[in-house]
Amino acid sequence: MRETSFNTGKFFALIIVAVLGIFMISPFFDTGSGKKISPRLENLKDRVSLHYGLKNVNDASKNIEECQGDYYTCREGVKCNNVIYKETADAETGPANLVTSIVLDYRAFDTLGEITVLFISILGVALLMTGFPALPVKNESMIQSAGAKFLVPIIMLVGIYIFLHGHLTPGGGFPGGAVIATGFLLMFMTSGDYNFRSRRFKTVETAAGTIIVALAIAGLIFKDSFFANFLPNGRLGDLFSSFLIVIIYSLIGIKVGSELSVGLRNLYTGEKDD
Amino acid sequence: MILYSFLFALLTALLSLFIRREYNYIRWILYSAVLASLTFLIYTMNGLWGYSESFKLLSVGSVDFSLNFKVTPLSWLFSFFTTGLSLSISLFSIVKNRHEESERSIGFFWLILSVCNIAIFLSADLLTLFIFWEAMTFVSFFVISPGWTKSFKAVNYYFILSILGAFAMLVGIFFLYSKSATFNIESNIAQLFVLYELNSPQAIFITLMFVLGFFTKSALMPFHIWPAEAHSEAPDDFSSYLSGIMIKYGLYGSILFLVPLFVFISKFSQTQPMSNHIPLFSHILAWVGAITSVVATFLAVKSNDMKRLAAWSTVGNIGYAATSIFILSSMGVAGGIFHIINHAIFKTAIFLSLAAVKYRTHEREMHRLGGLAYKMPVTFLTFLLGIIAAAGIPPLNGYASKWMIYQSLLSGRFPFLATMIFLSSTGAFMYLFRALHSVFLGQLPSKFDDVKEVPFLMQIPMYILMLLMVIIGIFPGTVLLPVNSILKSMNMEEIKVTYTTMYSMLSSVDAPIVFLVFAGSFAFAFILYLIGKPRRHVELLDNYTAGQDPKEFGLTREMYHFALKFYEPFEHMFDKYPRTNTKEFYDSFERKINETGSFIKKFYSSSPRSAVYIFTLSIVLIIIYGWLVW
Amino acid sequence: MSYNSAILLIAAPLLMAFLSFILGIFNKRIPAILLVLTLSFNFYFSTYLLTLVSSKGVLVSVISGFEPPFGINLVLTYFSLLLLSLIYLIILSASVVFVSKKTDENTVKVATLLFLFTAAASGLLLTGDIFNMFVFFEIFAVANISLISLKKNKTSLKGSFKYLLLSSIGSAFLLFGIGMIYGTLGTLNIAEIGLRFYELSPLTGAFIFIMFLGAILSETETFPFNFWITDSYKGARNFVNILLGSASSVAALYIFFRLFFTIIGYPINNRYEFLISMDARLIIALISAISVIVSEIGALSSKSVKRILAFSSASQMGMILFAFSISDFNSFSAALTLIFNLSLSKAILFLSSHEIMKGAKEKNIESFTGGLGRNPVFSALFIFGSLSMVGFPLTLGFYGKISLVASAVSASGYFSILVFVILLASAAELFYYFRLMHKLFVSEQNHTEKTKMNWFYAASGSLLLAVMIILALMPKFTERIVSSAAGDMMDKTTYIERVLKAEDLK
Amino acid sequence: MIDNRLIYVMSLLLFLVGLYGVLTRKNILKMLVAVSIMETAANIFLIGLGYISNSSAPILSESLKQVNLLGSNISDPLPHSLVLTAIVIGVGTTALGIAIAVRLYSHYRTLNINKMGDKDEL
Repeated sequence: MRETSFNTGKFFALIIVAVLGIFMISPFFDTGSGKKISPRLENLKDRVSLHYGLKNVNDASKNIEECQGDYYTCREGVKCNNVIYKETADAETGPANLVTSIVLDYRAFDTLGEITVLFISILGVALLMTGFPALPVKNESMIQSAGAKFLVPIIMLVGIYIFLHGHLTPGGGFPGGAVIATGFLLMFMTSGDYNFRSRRFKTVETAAGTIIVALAIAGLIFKDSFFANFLPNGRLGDLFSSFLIVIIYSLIGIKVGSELSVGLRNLYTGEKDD
Repeated sequence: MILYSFLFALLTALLSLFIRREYNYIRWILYSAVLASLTFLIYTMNGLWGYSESFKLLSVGSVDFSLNFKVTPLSWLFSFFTTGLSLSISLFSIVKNRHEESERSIGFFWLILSVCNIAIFLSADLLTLFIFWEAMTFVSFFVISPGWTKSFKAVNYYFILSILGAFAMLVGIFFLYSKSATFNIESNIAQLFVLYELNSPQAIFITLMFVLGFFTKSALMPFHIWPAEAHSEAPDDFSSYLSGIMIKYGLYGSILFLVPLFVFISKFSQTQPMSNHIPLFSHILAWVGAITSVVATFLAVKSNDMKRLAAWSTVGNIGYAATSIFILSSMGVAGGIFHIINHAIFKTAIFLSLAAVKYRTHEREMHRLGGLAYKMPVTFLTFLLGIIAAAGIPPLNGYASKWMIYQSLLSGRFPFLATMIFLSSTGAFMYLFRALHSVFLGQLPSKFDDVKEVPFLMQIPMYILMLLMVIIGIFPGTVLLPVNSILKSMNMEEIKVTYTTMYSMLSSVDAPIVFLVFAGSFAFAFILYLIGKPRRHVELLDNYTAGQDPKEFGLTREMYHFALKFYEPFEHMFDKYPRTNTKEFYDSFERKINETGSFIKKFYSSSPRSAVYIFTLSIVLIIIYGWLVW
Repeated sequence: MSYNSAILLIAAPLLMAFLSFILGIFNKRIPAILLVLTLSFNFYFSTYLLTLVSSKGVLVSVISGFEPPFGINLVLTYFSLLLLSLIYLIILSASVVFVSKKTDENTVKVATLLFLFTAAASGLLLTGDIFNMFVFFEIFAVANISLISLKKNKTSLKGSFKYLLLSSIGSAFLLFGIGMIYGTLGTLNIAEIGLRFYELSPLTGAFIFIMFLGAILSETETFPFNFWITDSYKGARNFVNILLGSASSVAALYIFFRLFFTIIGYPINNRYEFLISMDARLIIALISAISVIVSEIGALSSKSVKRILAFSSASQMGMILFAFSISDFNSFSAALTLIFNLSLSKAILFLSSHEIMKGAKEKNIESFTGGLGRNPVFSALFIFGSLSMVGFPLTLGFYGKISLVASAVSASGYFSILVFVILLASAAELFYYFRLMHKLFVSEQNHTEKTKMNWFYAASGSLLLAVMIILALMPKFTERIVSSAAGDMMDKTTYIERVLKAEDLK
Repeated sequence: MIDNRLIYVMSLLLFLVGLYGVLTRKNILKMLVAVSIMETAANIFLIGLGYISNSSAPILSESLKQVNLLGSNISDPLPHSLVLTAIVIGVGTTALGIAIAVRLYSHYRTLNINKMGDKDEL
């Protein structure tokens, strides 16, 4: 893989990738016996997510536990309670957005991990950028900076909207936080003298993280299960429904927003504690 | 009892580490005391055949690790003699190590080594044997090379070969274990015999693994290079332990495991190829022993360093013993065991006297020494008796065992083997007397004018060893009668022997008579020496250079020493024949490994992209492999 | 009674990570103290759970109140909790080493990283959900990358970049594998996947197998996939070496086991078999044997001590993978013993070699010269560690190696040949460890002024050594934990039954 | 009616493109881009697993009052949530990679990976 044998390297890379490709594509056109990936998905009957959609996971697991006989047939014969938009109140999980109900309720633990990944990688960036000399910031034109000042509040508002409505519409804490961070990035890139105190951001960020974990542990205390929803769920589809999810999504939004802002700033000017 | 005495010894060793360096001798006195008590303990076990002890260790998976000790005639004889010899060596070491700088750890390891030594001989199953075998190998590394750069290079050959051998043995043990589900030696021998009938190649493989393990340790043919390196670079007093005792483990293992197996085969097997009434395998091993002895003799003749010479001589003697053991006759096995013990005694004596010489002169090259006989008479006498025994000259113990070896070879109709053993035995005269002459006789260099005899405490072990050589020489039955009980316990025919007389198929020897004859002739020669013309002392340079100053020709005193290149003509005789240098083979192997290693290292520190490249390539290779075997 | 509070093993370090970041603003010592306290708590709690599990069998802890296979759950098995306690012990000793350093601007961040590392390790070992495992896998990888790059010199950056590339590709592979599983079986619960894996078509099974291989083999330091090791070990700080060499390796081995044995493997006739067409066990055995040989040769010709230790780590991992590939009760016992030996003694080796080489300009084997005179305590630690590493009789390494040989020889076919190769290679290991030890004894130079003792290092080293000696010298105790864990590893059915609350699987 | 396999194959091809990029690009940043492409491909694959033709997004609204009993009127929500997680993870790794790249650049003054495989003290 030296400079001279570069083309051979490319050629072999192509061959390697081709072989890997043939191997990886083959299961999709498998005609042999056994279960294989279906060319066309008709419904969610075989998947756990059916019960997420129907919001009857507790019933399903109760049914499996009580049912005698084959494990799979038990899972299929679960009774269905109809969950209807704007009618059902106090469903198993609050959000009308089924993805949100998975992200923050059924599989909330994944999301905690996700927050942690982001936190740890921004921490890693901060550690790497410690002592890195700040690049000189160019003064941008007046139009850009004025435009940015006009845009930033709107961007912030949009970000906040996104995470507050995460349980109803597409969106949530992560996109919302990212949008907020975009606002800060815009300020950075356009006005040369703009800076913020990263310590404050970090405090906000870690406080949000602490509260999220504390809320999760509260679930352990009140409902005997980590991340259990111990607040009431309102009517499905209302803005004031599924309170815990709104709180957590807001915290995530704040956390991700400040985190990404700090991370971007670090890459830009190097990390220093001020 | 056995185990607790071991623990006691280990504890002493551990505690002794805290003794300050200035009080070295206290530590060594402690070690001698421990060794003395161990010797006494083993002595009391004489006759307690079948006494066993077991101690359970961890059991992981299917293997129940436990330590099992058992006293048998074979193990008793070996452990008693080796412990007694190490006691005498440690007496020697008390004074010798008094002013050694890097001594602190040697004694500590040495005591552990002595424990391992006894445990190897007393172990009742293969796993215990292996455990102490490996411990002994590891520990001996530190004794041979106690932080000396030069001896580190020397110990490498020993260490690598021993470890490879030990691992081969391990594989053999566990192949057998997977068949027999026990580590017990007798049942494993029986199992291996059964396997010979059922699946002969596999059985041969297993036996070969054991042979590798034993032969690397005892430095037989392809592995014969390590003693010359390790024995010569080890601490001087330890060389005697190494050469006298440690090199015997392989032969002990052979007697313990291989000989009963081959005897079994030669008695009962219908399927195995036989040659000369013994299994072909065994015959080959006997040949290996004979070839080893011949090769070692030639190499000993060539060496100029007195410790190397003694080391090669050890290899030669191991060769005789191996040959004798593997011809499987009662006489042969008895002769082999007898020779092992005799060799332990006289080689300890030789190395101790060399250590004494080095203690006073700090010199190893023979051509820089000479004429020490008058300065160090006791050392001289020890060395003299040692080489007389080593060369197999009648009144001393070496004669008795060599006689038995010749007798067994001849009566078993192995003419070629016998010729080779004769040849190397003759070679032994060549190099041993050269050593005697160049170190102790001849001209004393002026720088050694104020050399004194070693302190009395160091002389004690020499007296003991001399006494042993003479006593066993006169009364071979002291050793041979226990050897007879070994043969009995191995279900072999006993040899005919009394305290003083040995009988074979062809002839018999009455040792006291032989001793008297030789003592008489010595006395006669001594009288001649006394009444003869008084000798005049001539300086070396006066003798050779006719009064001229050799420095004018760029020559030094050493170059005139007759010991320098003494056997050069003899070496020239073999110049025509192609020489295979085993050491070079091992060295080139090492170089190859290092080259590969550098290549691998280069890959590891190459760019991240090659890492990804190789990663993907390997995945693809696995895929292709999968397609191929599909 | 429910066992849902087991989540505290993950939640406590996570909470502390966030909390200590805030508290660290006021005083930089607080996070370090919290770190030691949290780890002690975790260690205590995990051993408590271990006793619970040993009496009650596999326990399931539910998260969010949704039972498996729908919600995410933690599965407390004897095997996972045992390894987890071991990992806590090692992180504890590493953090004691870390605490002994002077504080600087990075102290709080590094302490937070260590908290997150702990949380990730706990999550990896406890989770019963494959996607959750992926998430923790990533946290773990990112934590490792950040830790490796702490020194910010060329070597460490290169090492961490290699690690990043390989683990990113690996995680993409893992994601494809998980996707394939979800697409075919419609579930992410490890127990349910394990139950139904045999339904898959051979091609699909092979696809998942290869994806998993690509994902995990670079973490387990297996030869053609492990090109990050030398640079990473060499460039990283001392306590990171301990974490990488001991804790990360153990976690990686655990994931390996879960992916290949609980999910793909199937216990038949007292031995795990793989129900895919190519002989998966043989592939793993071959790779690990090659890995052992190559790493030993690499170590043999290395001069830098950390590089030697890195290669030796890779070879030991290869040996353990080989034991896994034999995959019966005996080999699992051997593997567990080897895991204990690897993690404890490698931590001791890294720790003590750092102290011995203190003050030397070049960190190569020459800097070991005369170590016994300069630094007797750490030299003794190093000697004990390496004796156990090479399998001196009656140490953990000895038991592990011997029982590995025993189980390989009793397994059929190629395994007995491969174990012979591995044994030959481990002779090389003996050689380079003894070379290092020999250097310690050298006393030809006269500079024997003693180096100052670092009591934190000594404490953490002797803690590990004490554990090692206890394990080696208390047969009953060690036997019980090893055989319980190995039995747990063999018993896939109970795992599935307990998780899915299905009683009639047998 | 789209065959789901189309999505799988396209995502695989994207994955291979990313892999090829990692194998052949010299620039560190380009390698990171390639890694990102691989991650994106995996995400697309995951999304593709949940695709049901003629179904709507898994969000209950005025137009989708209720999930039917077989769940055939919504696409699978689980892959969406998995992908959400995977994306964030990808972001984290990429950020870290870029930070390392910046540091490497400050050491070597180049982003060419081939010039970083130097033989520093073998």
